[in-house]
Amino acid sequence: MNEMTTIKVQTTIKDWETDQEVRWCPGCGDYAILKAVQRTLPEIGADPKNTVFVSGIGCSSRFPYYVESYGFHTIHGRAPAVATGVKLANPELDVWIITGDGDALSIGGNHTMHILRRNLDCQILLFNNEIYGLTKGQYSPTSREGTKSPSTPFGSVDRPAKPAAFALGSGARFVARGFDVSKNLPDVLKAAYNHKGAAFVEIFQNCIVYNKDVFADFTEKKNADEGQLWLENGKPMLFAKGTKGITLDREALTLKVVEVVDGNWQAAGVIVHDVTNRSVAHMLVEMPFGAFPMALGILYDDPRPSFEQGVIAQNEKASAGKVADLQKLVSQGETWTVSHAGPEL
Amino acid sequence: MNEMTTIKVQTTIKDWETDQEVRWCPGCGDYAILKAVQRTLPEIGADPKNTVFVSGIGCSSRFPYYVESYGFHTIHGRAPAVATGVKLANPELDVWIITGDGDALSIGGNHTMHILRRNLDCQILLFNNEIYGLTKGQYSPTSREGTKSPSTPFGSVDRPAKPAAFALGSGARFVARGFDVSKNLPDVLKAAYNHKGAAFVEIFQNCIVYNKDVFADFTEKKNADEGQLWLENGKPMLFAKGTKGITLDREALTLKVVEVVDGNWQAAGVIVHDVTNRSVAHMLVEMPFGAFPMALGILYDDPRPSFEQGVIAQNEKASAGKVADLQKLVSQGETWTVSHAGPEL
Amino acid sequence: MATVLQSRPEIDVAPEAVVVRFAGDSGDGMQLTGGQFTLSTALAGNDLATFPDFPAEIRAPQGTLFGVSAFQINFGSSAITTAGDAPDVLIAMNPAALKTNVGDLKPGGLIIADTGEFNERNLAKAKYATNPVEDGSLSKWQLLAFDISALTLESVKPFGLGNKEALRCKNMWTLGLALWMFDRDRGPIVEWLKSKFAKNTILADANIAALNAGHAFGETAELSGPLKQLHVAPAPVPDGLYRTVTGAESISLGLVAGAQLASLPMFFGGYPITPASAILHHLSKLKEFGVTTFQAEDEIAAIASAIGASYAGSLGITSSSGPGIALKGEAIGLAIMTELPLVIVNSQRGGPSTGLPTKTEQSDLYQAVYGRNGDAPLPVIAARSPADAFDCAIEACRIAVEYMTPVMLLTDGYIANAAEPWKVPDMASYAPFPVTFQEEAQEGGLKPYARDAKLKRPWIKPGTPGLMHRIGGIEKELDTGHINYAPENHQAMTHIRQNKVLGIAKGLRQDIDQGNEGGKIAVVGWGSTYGPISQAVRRARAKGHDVAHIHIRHIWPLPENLGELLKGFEKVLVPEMNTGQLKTVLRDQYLVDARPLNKVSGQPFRIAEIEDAIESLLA
Amino acid sequence: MATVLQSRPEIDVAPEAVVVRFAGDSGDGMQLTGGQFTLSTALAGNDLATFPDFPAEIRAPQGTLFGVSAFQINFGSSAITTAGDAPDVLIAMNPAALKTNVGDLKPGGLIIADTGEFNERNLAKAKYATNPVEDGSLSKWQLLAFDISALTLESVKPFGLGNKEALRCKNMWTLGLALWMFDRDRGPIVEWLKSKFAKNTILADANIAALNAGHAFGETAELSGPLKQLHVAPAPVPDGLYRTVTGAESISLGLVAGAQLASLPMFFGGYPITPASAILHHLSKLKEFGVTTFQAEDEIAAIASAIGASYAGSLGITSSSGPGIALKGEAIGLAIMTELPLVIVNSQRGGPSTGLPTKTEQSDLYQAVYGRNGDAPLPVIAARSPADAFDCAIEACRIAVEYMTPVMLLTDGYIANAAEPWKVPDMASYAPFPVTFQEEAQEGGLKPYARDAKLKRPWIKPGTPGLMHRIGGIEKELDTGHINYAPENHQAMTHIRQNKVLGIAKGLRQDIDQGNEGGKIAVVGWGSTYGPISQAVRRARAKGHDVAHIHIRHIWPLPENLGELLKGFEKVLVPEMNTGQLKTVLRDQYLVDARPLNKVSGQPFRIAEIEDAIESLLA
Ligand SMILES: Cc1ncc(C[n+]2csc(CCOP(=O)(O)OP(=O)(O)O)c2C)c(N)n1
Ligand SMILES: Cc1ncc(C[n+]2csc(CCOP(=O)(O)OP(=O)(O)O)c2C)c(N)n1
Ligand code: SF4
Ligand code: SF4
Ligand SMILES: [Mg+2]
Ligand SMILES: [Mg+2]
Repeated sequence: MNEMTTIKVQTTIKDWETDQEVRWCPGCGDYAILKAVQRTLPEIGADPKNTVFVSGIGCSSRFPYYVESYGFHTIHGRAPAVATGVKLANPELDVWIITGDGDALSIGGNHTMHILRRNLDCQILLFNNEIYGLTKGQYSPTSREGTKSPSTPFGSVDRPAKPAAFALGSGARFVARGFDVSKNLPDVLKAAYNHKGAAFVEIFQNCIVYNKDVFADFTEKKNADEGQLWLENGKPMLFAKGTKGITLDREALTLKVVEVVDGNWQAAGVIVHDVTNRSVAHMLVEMPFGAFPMALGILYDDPRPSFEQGVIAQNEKASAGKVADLQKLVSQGETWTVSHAGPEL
Repeated sequence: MNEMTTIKVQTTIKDWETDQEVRWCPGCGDYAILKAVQRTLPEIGADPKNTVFVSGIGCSSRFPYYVESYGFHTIHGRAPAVATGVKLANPELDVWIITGDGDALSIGGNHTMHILRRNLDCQILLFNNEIYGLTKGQYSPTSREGTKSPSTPFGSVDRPAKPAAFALGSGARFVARGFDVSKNLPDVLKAAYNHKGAAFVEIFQNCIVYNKDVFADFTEKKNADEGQLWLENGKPMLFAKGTKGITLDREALTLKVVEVVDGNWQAAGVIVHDVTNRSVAHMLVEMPFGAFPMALGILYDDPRPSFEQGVIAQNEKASAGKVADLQKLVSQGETWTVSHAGPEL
Repeated sequence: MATVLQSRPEIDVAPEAVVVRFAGDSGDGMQLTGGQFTLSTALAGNDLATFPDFPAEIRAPQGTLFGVSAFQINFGSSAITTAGDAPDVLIAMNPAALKTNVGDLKPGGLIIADTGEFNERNLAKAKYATNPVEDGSLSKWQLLAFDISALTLESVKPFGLGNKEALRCKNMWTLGLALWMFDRDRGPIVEWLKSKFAKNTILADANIAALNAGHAFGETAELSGPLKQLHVAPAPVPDGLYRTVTGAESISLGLVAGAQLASLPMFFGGYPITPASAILHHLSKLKEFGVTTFQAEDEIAAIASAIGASYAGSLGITSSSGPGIALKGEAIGLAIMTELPLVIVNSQRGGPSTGLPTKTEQSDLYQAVYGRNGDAPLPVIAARSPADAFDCAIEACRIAVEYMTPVMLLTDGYIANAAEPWKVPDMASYAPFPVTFQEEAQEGGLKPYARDAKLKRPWIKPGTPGLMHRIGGIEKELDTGHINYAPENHQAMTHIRQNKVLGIAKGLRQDIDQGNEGGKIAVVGWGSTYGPISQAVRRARAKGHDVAHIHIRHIWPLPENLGELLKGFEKVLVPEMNTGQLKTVLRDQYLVDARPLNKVSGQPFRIAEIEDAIESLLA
Repeated sequence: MATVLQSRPEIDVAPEAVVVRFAGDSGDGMQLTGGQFTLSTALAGNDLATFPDFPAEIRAPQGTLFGVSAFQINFGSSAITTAGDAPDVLIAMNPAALKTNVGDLKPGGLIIADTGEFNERNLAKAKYATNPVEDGSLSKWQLLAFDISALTLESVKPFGLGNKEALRCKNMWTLGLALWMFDRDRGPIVEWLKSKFAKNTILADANIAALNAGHAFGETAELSGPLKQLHVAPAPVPDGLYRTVTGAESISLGLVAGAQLASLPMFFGGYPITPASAILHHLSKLKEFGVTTFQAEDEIAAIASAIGASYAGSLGITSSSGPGIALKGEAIGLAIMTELPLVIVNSQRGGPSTGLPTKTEQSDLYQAVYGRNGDAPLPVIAARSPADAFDCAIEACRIAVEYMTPVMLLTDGYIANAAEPWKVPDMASYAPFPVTFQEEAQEGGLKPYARDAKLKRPWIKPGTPGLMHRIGGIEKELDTGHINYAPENHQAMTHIRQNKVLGIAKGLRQDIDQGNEGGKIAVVGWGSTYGPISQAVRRARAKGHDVAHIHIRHIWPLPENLGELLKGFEKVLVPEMNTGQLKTVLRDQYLVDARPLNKVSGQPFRIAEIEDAIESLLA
């Protein structure tokens, strides 16, 4: 979110659609995410002329072509670096980074780390489909152990990366999760937008061609209750229609699931979600799915001054009172005058 | 540590010294680390012929030239990737990676993440001097906010990376800390060596030319008691000669320092260190120095199968019962015979 | 395995050849159809070449223009080296396929169109105002339009498939018709369908029924003129076992063979990228040949891991296409400085930048020969065809280990995807080049940078007792390999690196593909332009022109006799799918007035384009 | 600010020039001494050139051979363009300094050595079996060996410094002696010492005392022969304000000027690397000129951020040396495809790979001109000297914004570190080239890839109402800039990109630096070989030889008249500090038989080396 987001602009979903044919596979989860973003932008009063979508390479990274704003489809893994230049050059711009699990965590891992560490003000939407879609289905750093793919015909042996854990370890001050067809996705995006600084959002996305339904265990209606833990600041960590909650095992110092008997979560010692608690955030992002539900929503939100603010403040401070006199600049240092007339006076 | 570390070899410190003149600045912390490593290698029974030191570029990365074993001084930031090839090609080798805060976390951050995620069996020694030494003193990703350097004459504005936190976020299964002149360093190195899988060791190192004494607050004798928290598995987290300890604020769910009255740490609720507790490890690596002491020693150690083991197992499994018949291989697929004589029988 | 009986054919100057293009929606299985038709063509003993051309999108929306997938095959009774210029027959499964392909069809050529798909929606998607099969706009061609969809549904009714599934059999129906047109045996394809759908016999039977129905349709339907059977005689090819092979396959096989001939385990570090990924995919299945494949986090890690593996005693290999090769530049320098064997495969695609990932081009030659910091000589070889790629891959491995150097192997998207018949090589006929690692110190002490007659340094792998040493990217001292910044030493080492690579040319003779030493025009090519150049030169020579074809495999260093050879010609023409890159190397090295003929459309040259250039140069 | 009175000098064919080299341990402050001596030389009105040569190590152990730091200065009464071949005077502060430098000294040249340092330990470290100042091994030179250390200690005794601190004044003592030898004014240096040690007047006074003592020693000491005073007359230089400048400084200043002339804010994305870092350091201090500097996580992020900044309307600039530039290759392709302005500065160093970071070389020309995937044309210009680098930087900025293209600016370690006098330019004399961003759609709708007469596309920055559009690395459609994979479109766009860059040559005239159009030999150079080439040609011409010097700034595209110019000469000699890279471009473009003269030792050419090559070419 930029400096001047007080100035809200009136737009409709239509205003955010381009004339380009959308070229994802029919049924791809990317469509739903695109819609969610196009629904969110008017609600936050975003201004098309001050909005820039920067992406890397991948199916997901095609995204900017479909949003009627400024857009830069860069090269594989480098979107965060390009975005950093965009934002430093013009902090008035709202910068959205669209990336995939391969783009952001394989080739682009280093830039993802550093944009989070520096805390550049932007929204980072990582479309995690646990696969390389565009290159036709090789396993990715987030693919589960044993994933069979064209490059791992006998199954992958790597231990997968956890995007949200990586983000926290990199110093992220905002970490959220959602999934393509979730009705809550716009709210998650709004929170990300309203966070001043780098906002990291992992969006589980269904690649119906190469990695179909890998998230069905929690995304599908029938699994929603047991599979989804939607976090709300100040609210107890409850799921399964409030019949279960998350508590801290005071002995083992690890999280565990507890039964909540007729709504008395206090008795069960269910943790009240505090979006500024970094320790708990670490535990939430590492909760193994299965034994635990999938933590969704705003896992962590504790702003710090953003990078471009610091840079601009320093530029202004260092320039204060100085005049940009080029002639003086080139004349600096030890100088002398050569004169055939004799010394100048 | 390689497969066959049962076979210990008899060596002395001298056996690990090369004929090359050591070319670090007089007084550089790297000398002490070199000695600590050369002291450790005989104690663990390492075999010079099966030991490989792989480094990137930096003052620290000059290290391999001074150890009488195999060594590869590669290019900036890529040591983990080169080491991965070395280990996969020959798992019998003990692979040590020597890197700096710039080498491992700036240009090399992505490779550091992935070697930890994959859990390649190796020891990663990150010499953290919070500065770019070799290039004459620019600030690094671990430099503290406000660091004045040739590239940041008005002070750096980036928020620094936390190497150990980054390692955990990347999926590390072993995280330890030590510092150049610490007498405990060899024990830390031994533990790293004995951990099967990627062992990440952050070593605070004094760059006396460009970042002198930035760690003095806890490394110097006079600050040792208050500044150093040496962790031991199964032992309470005590420091300041046992007069203080670390406990968990059961309400805020964050760590805090408690006074320990005449040794009764149980009463004070001091945490007993469990090297396999990942949640606590996350809290330890994030403890802000000053309000807390610096956590040193083995912060986390919970092995998982290593990458090269998995690869080799799969290679063997997939090859089992198959013969490497080149002629058969090239003859695969739909074939036909052209014959002027008539069909073959 | 099928067998072909063929009678000794008389040499045929104007060979009978036919070009057929299957075009449809990417959902219509055109690549599959083309592949099977290719197989049956091969079995019929024809020589052939193919050109698959599919959309950049994974699954483009149905019926759209950019969603069209096409497969072209050129087959005949004499040597075929290109997929052909203009098709004689176009099979268009929907309006979009017709729209995007009919322009290439020979005047008077045959269009077979499925009217079942020429409905409002599809016509609109294809941006047709009126229905072309009705508005006479196709009058310059022969049109055969009928409802293939309906006929297919009819033919598979008995199997009670859903409408969608049933329509999927359309491609087999069409294939059946094509088989009839060219008088082909359905047997092998029936077998293939059975095995393909082994788990679902209903689908197998349905597809077979559709295949037969299409075939029967050809025989029985009382159709007017256009549709007649024609028989293309088998091509005269040497006896032996044959298979079809794509470049991606043959390179993978060649690399495996190369490692085996060097008696080394292979380490392959790769990162997916179009059109290079297929090599990673193929190799990852061949573990029993001592192949370890590693999908790295990026191209830099891919090559770095391969360098590490070579250091540890494996044959390190990495592969990518243009953008990924660009990222490997710094690490290639490390391999050059540390003098470790390494094979770098570049499957070229349209550039610059992301460019045209699925289109072919030859525009990475500059990058291969010159694209590094410092004086960093690198051997470069280029494959001319899928079959040739096998030998090139072996050659790359040989140079890498015999000279302790990284080697760049250039191929391109066309070679990678195109299939051609391949006479299965007799592996016993390849001379092995086993590596011997150094295991003892030279007298006078350990010298990791000592030189043999070829200026090659020894390969010493970690694990060897007593030979511990350190290497790296900083300038090395003569013999010892220690760090050394001395002026004379850098001068000497720079020359050693240069001369070592130049030495590879010793004994490399460039031969003439067609024509004689000396003459009016030499057409000099490299890589996948081989097909169109050789055809164009054949035609020119048939017209009696004094033209020769020289095709260069060794781009760097160039064969030692090439300079002399070129000076023998009045004019030198260099067709390239780039803006003139080999041309630069030839002019620099030999000061010959090499004239560029450039095409950068992402499409292979047409024979005619090169023919015209020859004509105008003769004029 | 000092002022020099100078009388009109008569032109002097055989200029009187002197070469002095200060050499000592890296701890001895030789660079500082050299710097101050340079200043006093400039103030004396001599023309001059310097060559600092320091060890790769940050702080090499005291007394070692690899720890020697040297500073050479060549000054005289006529144009000086190199640091000189062989020193006339060598000041050696310890045995290691003598050992590593005496070889270069002119026969009969003067050695001044501090015997105080010639003790057992230091002799051993320098690997001297016997003491050279005693064993007569220096007999071919004049030797003046005395205990400077003792004399220094003596001179600073009054200030009661510790021994270590006191000895630190040695360099000022020596400087004092040197000032006496060349009849120089101590005033400015005394001032400088006062300001330098403002916080510690004792140290200031001690150093001044040492300086004076050294000077007095020269005057008073009754020394035999060697040490005499000599006066080098001032050089005839135009009136004006002068300063000394290093290449790193002048490039930084030129980039700032370029951005200002384009009336753009500057964004500089860099990552430290020797010898490029200094540019990042300089620019990071100039924020009041609208300069934002960003130390990125690596070179790829550095250039990517600069591209992003250019996209957003700043002038994006990035800088590195060979290995870092290699990493930028893929992103340079993106800038070429998206046609955004960008300046890429390459401070070349010894390669390949990590190579020789602190040594100079010109071996990245291939990388600059050819080193990318795809047909990716890139303008390349090269600076010939520290002073010239200022104008080259402005020129690079101009081309970048006037053609919407990335531009590569080549400099090298020698230019970056060497200091030379610079006539401070009158900024009013530079024509501004202000950028106008597009703010309205063209009629016929928004066309981000429309072309002007120069084939330049419009620069539209985010924030502009109504002109929202998307760009990227995939091939663009003519005018609209949409994704387009069509063959004709790719062909057309490839030619536009090529012709746009070639168009830069229009109106670029290559002039002749010395000599006439046509003749026996043209010596063609680029970059930092300017000095030795011009001296060598001057000498050859003085001998009456028909030789010309042509020095190329615009490496790509080459000036339009260059081909004609070169054809006018019988022979073309191309001296380069690489294995022959510009040579390739010239031979390719003009088919002229350009003969390479190559040096790759990490050291600049000696004048004599080029002179000899000219002679033998004439023979
Ligand atoms: C330098 C470079 N390397 C590799 C590629 C090929 N490539 C394009 S996208 C991609 C990965 C896509 O996966 P992801 O980022 O998860 O995006 P998705 O397609 O799954 O949305 C790869 C390997 C490339 N375009 N450029
Ligand atoms: C590709 C590349 N970029 C930049 C450099 C320059 N460089 C060498 S070491 C270094 C950073 C050193 O810092 P660190 O890793 O912390 O090691 P230290 O010297 O502090 O031990 C840099 C930027 C290089 N050699 N190669
Ligand atoms: S391949 Fe997967 S991710 Fe890509 S568009 Fe298709 S469904 Fe979506
Ligand atoms: S610069 Fe710093 S890190 Fe490098 S050798 Fe010197 S003291 Fe050590
Ligand atoms: Mg993905
Ligand atoms: Mg460091």
